[in-house]
Amino acid sequence: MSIRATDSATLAIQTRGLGKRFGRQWALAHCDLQVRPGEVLLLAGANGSGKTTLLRLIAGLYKPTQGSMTIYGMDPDQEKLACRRTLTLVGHDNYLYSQLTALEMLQVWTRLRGAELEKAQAIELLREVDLHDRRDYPVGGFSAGMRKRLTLLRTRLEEPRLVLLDEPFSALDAAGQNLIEDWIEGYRSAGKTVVLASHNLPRSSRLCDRAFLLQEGQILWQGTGEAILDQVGTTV
Amino acid sequence: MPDGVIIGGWNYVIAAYSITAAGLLAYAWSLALRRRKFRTQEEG
Amino acid sequence: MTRQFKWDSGIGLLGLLLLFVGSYIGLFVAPSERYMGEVQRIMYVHVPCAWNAMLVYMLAFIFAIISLWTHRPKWDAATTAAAEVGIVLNSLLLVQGSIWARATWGVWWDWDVRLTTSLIMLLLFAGVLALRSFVHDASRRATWTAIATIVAFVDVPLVYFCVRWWRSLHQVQSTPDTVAPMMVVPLRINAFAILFIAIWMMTQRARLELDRRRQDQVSEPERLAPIGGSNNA
Amino acid sequence: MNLIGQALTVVRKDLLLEWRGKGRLISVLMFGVVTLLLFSFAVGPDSTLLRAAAGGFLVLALLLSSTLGLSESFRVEQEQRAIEGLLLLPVDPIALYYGKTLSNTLFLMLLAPVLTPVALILYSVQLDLKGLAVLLGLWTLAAAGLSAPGTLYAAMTSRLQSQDVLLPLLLFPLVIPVLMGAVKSITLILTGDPMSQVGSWAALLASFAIIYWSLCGLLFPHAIEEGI
Repeated sequence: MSIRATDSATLAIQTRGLGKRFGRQWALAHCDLQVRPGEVLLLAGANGSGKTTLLRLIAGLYKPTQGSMTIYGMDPDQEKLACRRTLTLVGHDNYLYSQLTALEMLQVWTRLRGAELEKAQAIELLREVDLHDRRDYPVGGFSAGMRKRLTLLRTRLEEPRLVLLDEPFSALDAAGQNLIEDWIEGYRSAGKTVVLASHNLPRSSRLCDRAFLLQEGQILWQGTGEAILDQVGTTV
Repeated sequence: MPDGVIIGGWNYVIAAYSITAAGLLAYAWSLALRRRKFRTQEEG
Repeated sequence: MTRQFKWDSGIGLLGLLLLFVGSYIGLFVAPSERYMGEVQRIMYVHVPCAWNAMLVYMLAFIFAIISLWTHRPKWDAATTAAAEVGIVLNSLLLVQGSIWARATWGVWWDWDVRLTTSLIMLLLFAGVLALRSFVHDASRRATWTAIATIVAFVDVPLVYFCVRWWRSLHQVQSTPDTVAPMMVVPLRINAFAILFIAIWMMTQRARLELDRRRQDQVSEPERLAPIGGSNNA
Repeated sequence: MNLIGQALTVVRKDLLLEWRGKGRLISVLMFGVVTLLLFSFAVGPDSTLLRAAAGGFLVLALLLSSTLGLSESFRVEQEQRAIEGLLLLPVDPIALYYGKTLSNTLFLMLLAPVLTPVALILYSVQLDLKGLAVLLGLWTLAAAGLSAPGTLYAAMTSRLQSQDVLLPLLLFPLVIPVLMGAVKSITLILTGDPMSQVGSWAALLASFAIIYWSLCGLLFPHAIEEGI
């Protein structure tokens, strides 16, 4: 599984010595990551091991303390908006306005991406996550799982090439988790890159092409999805 | 003697000068204290 | 480090010396003013404080722009130092102004253009430092301090003209009509004295800020040894 | 063009939120009315004094309500971190700033149709239609001037523990030119303007608004560089 291509333009993500310090604490250090387009990558590790920090750095929500990176050959510092157009992140938060309806949320997000969402398209999307009956209800009344499903639809709007998912399976029921799994499979076959951080190893390990184990902000181990189950069984 | 001339007023002058001196000294003192406190913190 | 320490304490001491000389001339050598009498001697500290407060605020503004541009910790330290020293001089200015008002107009406060503007200026920059104290992340603190400093400084001329219009029916600025040379000398000496003292204070304050910042700069941890064998890429 | 489109989307979203959460708007309006009432108690039932101070009280009511409206407009954004959801999209931060500032300006303008009649009645001031139109124009300039730095500072303080204290502390000294300009000009409208000075005060309000709309638009992208 080793990567020999070091030409950053051919890589979806390349980080060189990436590090992030908060106050006196290094949340991430010495992170060298090379992700090819079309790969599904799993970040595993205990709480506070740096998974979320890494995802937020890639998404451009944090500025690195050390090191550099490229996203599809672009420098996020120089081409911020182009990077944002390329990627999408669904983190722990739901990014919702309680008083808007599900339909309106989708429309706001699409418009800000510079596109227009037909009502029929929006209903089709909402049907995927089983929210089409609720499209005209304010999201403030939604359960945690419903909110999560609505927010995960952000990955399907305008279809970015790089999908970053932080704990996508949390708060979802089995059906919801299966759905996200199907989506990720779909992304892989469409040639998109997916990086997910998850504690749900049985589910995510069978999805991913490669897995990384983080500890104290550093990548300690990398290997295949099957291998990480054995690895985690022996070390964590 | 013309109209509206202020006679005396040395007490105001003294007050103004001493408050200025006290203010500058107090700030200089606080700077020295803060730097010293920081140094002992760093060693400890 | 020790050499640096020498130059700024040198400037500080020079400032102190000049302040003694200037104040001595102002208090005992210069003649008393025809209308203001002895009270006019307050001017020899008041006016230098005013000039230097404005100068130091302007430095804060310039440092803030550089800090926003470069994101270097030293410029953030300089901005903070200048804003804080500006506040000190500004407070002194207000107290002296209040005493002046009491001595000449019989009230502790007068809605005079300069006095009012300097009060508003003090509140503006105190707000900047208040905001700063609430932000924990160092780089965000630097950015936000710079932004607030720029926003505050741009307001100063607006406030000045506004207060002037607001007080449109108000006495002409009283300028002493007989300016003896012995009045100009202490004014100039003290202006430089306060300037040197302000520079000393700013360097001390900036050093403190840099020390604090350095304390946070923990170096990156050692690279941990990878685990596992054959699967490692 | 894209910039304007994005800004208008933000405005549309904010107005929709404001409309859905009418309770918020009504609370801020009530707050303004209550302050107007309280001011009259501070002066006493002397109608000449009240009439002279009417303009000042009206503008103070606007100023005091404005901090409530401004912090509210970012509380909505922070509740479920919706603002981060916007920052993750390819949205120019400048569009975001002008969208928020415009919607805050509109929000403050909405206070005028309620607060002005209340002030006119409580302080027994007469005003003809032309005067009313000029007053609304001045109110708009004041609202624009308040919103520009107000939106910047509301965004910056929106995740700090003591926003309620910090926002007025930063904003009130800063907007003193707006306060003075609006008080003077509106008082002239209410009590007569023999020397036609309203124009120059309006010019002052307009220049404050222009300066801070441009300056804060330049600074806002730096402020949110690492999120808010």
